[in-house]
Amino acid sequence: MPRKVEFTDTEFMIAQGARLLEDGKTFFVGWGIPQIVAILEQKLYVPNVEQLFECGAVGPQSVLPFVRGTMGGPQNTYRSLQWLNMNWAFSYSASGYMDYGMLGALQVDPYGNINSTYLGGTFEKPERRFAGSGGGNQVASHCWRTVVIIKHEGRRFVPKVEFITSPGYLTGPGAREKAGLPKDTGPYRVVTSKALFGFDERTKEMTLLSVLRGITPEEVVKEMAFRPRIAETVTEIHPPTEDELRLLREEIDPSRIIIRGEKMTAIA
Amino acid sequence: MPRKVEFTDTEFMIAQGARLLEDGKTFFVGWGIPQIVAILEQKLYVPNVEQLFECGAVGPQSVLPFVRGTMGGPQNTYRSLQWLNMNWAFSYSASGYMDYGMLGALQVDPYGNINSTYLGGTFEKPERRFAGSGGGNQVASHCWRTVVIIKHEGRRFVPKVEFITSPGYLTGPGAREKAGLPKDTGPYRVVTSKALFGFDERTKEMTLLSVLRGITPEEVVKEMAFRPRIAETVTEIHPPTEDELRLLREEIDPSRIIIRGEKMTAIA
Amino acid sequence: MEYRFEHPDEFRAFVRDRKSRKPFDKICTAKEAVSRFVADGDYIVYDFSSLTRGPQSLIREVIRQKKKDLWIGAEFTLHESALLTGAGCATRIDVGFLGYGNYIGQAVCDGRVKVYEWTNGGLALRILAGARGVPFLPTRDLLGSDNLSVSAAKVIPDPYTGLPVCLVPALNPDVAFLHVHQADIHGDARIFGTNLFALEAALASRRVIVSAEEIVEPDEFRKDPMRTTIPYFLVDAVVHAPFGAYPGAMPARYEIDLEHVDRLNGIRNDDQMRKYLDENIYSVADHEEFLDKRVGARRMKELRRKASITEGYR
Amino acid sequence: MEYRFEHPDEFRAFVRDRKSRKPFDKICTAKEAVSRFVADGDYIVYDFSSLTRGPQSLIREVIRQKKKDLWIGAEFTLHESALLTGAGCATRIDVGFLGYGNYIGQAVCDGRVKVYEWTNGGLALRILAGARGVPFLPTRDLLGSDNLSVSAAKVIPDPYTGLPVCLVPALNPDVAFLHVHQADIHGDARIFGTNLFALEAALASRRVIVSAEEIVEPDEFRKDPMRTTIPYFLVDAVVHAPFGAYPGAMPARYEIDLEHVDRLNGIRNDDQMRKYLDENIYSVADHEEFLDKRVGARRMKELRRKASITEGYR
Repeated sequence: MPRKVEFTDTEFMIAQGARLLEDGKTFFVGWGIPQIVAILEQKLYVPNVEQLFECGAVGPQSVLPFVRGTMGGPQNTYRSLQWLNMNWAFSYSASGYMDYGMLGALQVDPYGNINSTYLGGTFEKPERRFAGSGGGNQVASHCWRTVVIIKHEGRRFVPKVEFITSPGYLTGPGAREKAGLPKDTGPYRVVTSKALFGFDERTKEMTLLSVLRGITPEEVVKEMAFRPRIAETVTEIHPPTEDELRLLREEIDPSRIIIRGEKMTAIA
Repeated sequence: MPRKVEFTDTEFMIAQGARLLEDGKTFFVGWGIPQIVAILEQKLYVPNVEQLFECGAVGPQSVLPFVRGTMGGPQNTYRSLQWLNMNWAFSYSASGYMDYGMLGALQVDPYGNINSTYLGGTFEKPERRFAGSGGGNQVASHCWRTVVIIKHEGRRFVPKVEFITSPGYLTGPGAREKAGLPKDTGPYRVVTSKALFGFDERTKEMTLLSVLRGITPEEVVKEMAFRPRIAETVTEIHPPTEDELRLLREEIDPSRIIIRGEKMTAIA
Repeated sequence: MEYRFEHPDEFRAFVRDRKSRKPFDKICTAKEAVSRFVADGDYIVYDFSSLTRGPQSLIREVIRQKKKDLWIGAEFTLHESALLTGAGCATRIDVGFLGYGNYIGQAVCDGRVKVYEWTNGGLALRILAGARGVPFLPTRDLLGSDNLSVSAAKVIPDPYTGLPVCLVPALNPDVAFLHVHQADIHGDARIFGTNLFALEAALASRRVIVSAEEIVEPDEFRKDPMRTTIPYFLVDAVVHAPFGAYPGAMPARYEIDLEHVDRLNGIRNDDQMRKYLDENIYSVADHEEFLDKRVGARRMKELRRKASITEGYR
Repeated sequence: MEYRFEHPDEFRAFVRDRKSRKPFDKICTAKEAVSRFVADGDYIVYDFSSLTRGPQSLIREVIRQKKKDLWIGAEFTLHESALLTGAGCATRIDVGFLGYGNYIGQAVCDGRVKVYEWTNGGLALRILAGARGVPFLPTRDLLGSDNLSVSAAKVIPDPYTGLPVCLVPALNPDVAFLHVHQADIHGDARIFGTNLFALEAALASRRVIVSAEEIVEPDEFRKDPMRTTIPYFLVDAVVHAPFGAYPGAMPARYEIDLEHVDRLNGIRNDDQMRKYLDENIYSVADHEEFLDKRVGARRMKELRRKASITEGYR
């Protein structure tokens, strides 16, 4: 019998992210939501994943409940394999040891370029200013596969980002290599609160792969300011599972400071 | 009443070296004899000198008796302020923190260029091959004042070294800077088993400053394959003091493996 | 694009002439350290973030002394960029991560403070270059991004492969602030846990002010050289500053004061900023008075108790 | 001038495809490790010297297996360059410090082995470049010297100051040998005391063989992350090798066997070399048999006892 699940858009993005990674891989974890994704995936799906934080924590295994804000603190860098510093952390990624990277974004464009610096106006005189790269630029440059997590809002999917904070495929096929970025790297998936995108192997354009159960591809696409490519077969993403939600709500973020968000429902 | 002292040429070089340095300075110590110089000077003259070893020991205070051969071992890196690695050691010197450096040499020329790589033939096909730079090139490039310790033998003082392993003033005034080496660095003194040389401030040529008591400047110069400049007043160097010899023979190198050498005498 | 740069030979000459290699007693108050070693117009760099081992008591002292026209290099600047800007001290910021709160974002939009983008990796690499005495270091990031075009980073073809490689210029700050777990009176210092670029910043900066939770005997350092983060001869002043990272956390010593941090996050306009500065900085003479009158022993005890994870921090 | 170089993208592809990130049991014998991970023609790098924490048991195994045409990168190579050359294994050496004994000097003069000069600083920097994934790193030494003219280092004008700056190409060896104090079965490793470029070499090399005095529980590493020198996922094989640095010293564990070292120093011709190799390497099946038959428990006990300084080594 079909059962309706209730969850937040954030919970859905986290659950999707956690299902993406392979076991036995390394994961360069950005600040905030990617940290929660890493914890959930490791608890539930891929125990043998080593995380890396840009502050120099290699292989951290955060304590639960998750403590927000302080990526460099004892809770989040708990039981690391190694504590180093930032220049070493980026040596791990630059030399090819980081398989996946995960980043949030303000804006993303069809080539997976990320803006997290400003919106409106110019760089010198922006209308709204945000945190900027942090280590995002390095993560998106060095990791073999970068995953972007972004809320599914129209204004976030633009034909061209106002500022490339972290590089996607830039202007298309070959552009990363031409710019000097490491070969065969680039955006791998874009996880949104409604759908999952990949990138076309040939054209490097963002491609709709899957949508949340109960949503149509058209609904997903009409909210975007550019029209993505659409996979021949768009698959269905099941909503957060009971295990995912229980872990998130009971063990990882019981105060719901991070997993709160817009309410959504779907059929389990 | 004058008293005759007996000592070896090595003891004399070590004693001279130990009298050169100022208190409250840093000292990048090369392998072998410079280590003994550093120990003697610190015990006797300049307690507040911090040594640096290229293997990453910052501020080591060697145990006595001195243990030959293993600069990186627990005896020689004892009671360091900090244990790091080689790239960090050379960061200390490159950023300007090392006042003195001290190196041995096979050959030296009028501009204080050091050869410790080969003698005779060509680089590809040498007649005799030696250890080469080790970290000597970095020491001579980075330290503010480099001191060369070399036995006073004619074949060692040549008009032009066969191979510049560690840079002196190269071809003369301005040549170091033109090559890109840090400004205001270069050879400071050449300590030999008979004399002490400096470098002319204007021409950068090696200049005889002092000779061992009982030896004349002419005797010193006639053994060299080039004619050094001679200071207006050549001063006298007193032979090793009782304290110097006692420390060397009783505390630092009682088995006399390092301080052995050619016998010399002088009036104390 | 404007960037801070010093010829490596000038920096070296400063190190030769102005940095003492002698181990003498460098203990002083934050007031003395900041008035002696921080000048208007200086470039300041500091290790870690507002929430983790940041030199918050030194930052507050800079504000108290009303330093002007500062340029700060900050990897994770959450609150100090806002406070320093709101107090009229900082006019330029190299980032990093310009986190959060509306105040600093609005100040950038209003043109009250200029922000230069180097990214965390780029800034850490610039400081490493400064520490290694080279004018630049190469990297294979920044490339293709707009951070490159709004910075003074340059692209050259690598002479070995022909690949375009990005070069970032060395950064040699005027002053580095480092808040540490332990220091001795000479300046030897230990940090436990990760750091961003503590040794790099100490080597690269003209002046280094260490503030320490605890003062230990100099001999401790020579007994355990693998644990020394900074040797004394890089350091100019040592300030004994228990709770110096407050309201942030000092790993394994005390936790974040979330309530105080929320107050900081809530600052949205100049009125609120002025009120915060008055209450927490201008109206108290120093860090000790701040702790007594604005934090209190009960709160400190509670934050100490919360720091229950100590494994590995030694 | 001939030099070892690999395009950073090729090295990265190797790391992606051929280095496992999984923590599995990598314990094996030296014989297995060397036969599996060292091929004829390989470039080998190792940490520290013949007299201090050198991977001597692995070097002997390479000789025992008669590997050919090796190129070694060695900072302080005192004996292994002579042994590897004398045994016909090494044909090229990047130095470093080509110390001592007449044998290796004569072999260079005879053209039996080619030596390339990079200096200690240059070689360490090349390995750092390899570890950082950049094709080169800049330095302000080598300049003006003949080491520059006989190496593949290049001089470019620094784009920020116009200063001539020396660039050294990245070095990504085929294999790194690291002899450590403690390792676990996965490859996590700890070195106590200074090191030359242990983590750099582990990151920069395609294959990493760790030999360890002691095997400890994996959990030990996560309890004390500041002490980890190498994390497991850089490592391909772990060999348990007590007295692996013999006849050199293992800091705080055992001292140098000066008598054996003097025998090595005394090798002046091929007859003496052959005799040494036969007696100490070819005629024994492995490191354990070497220890039993050529060193002996009494000698080992004595060398252990001499290692009286342990302060700081933990």
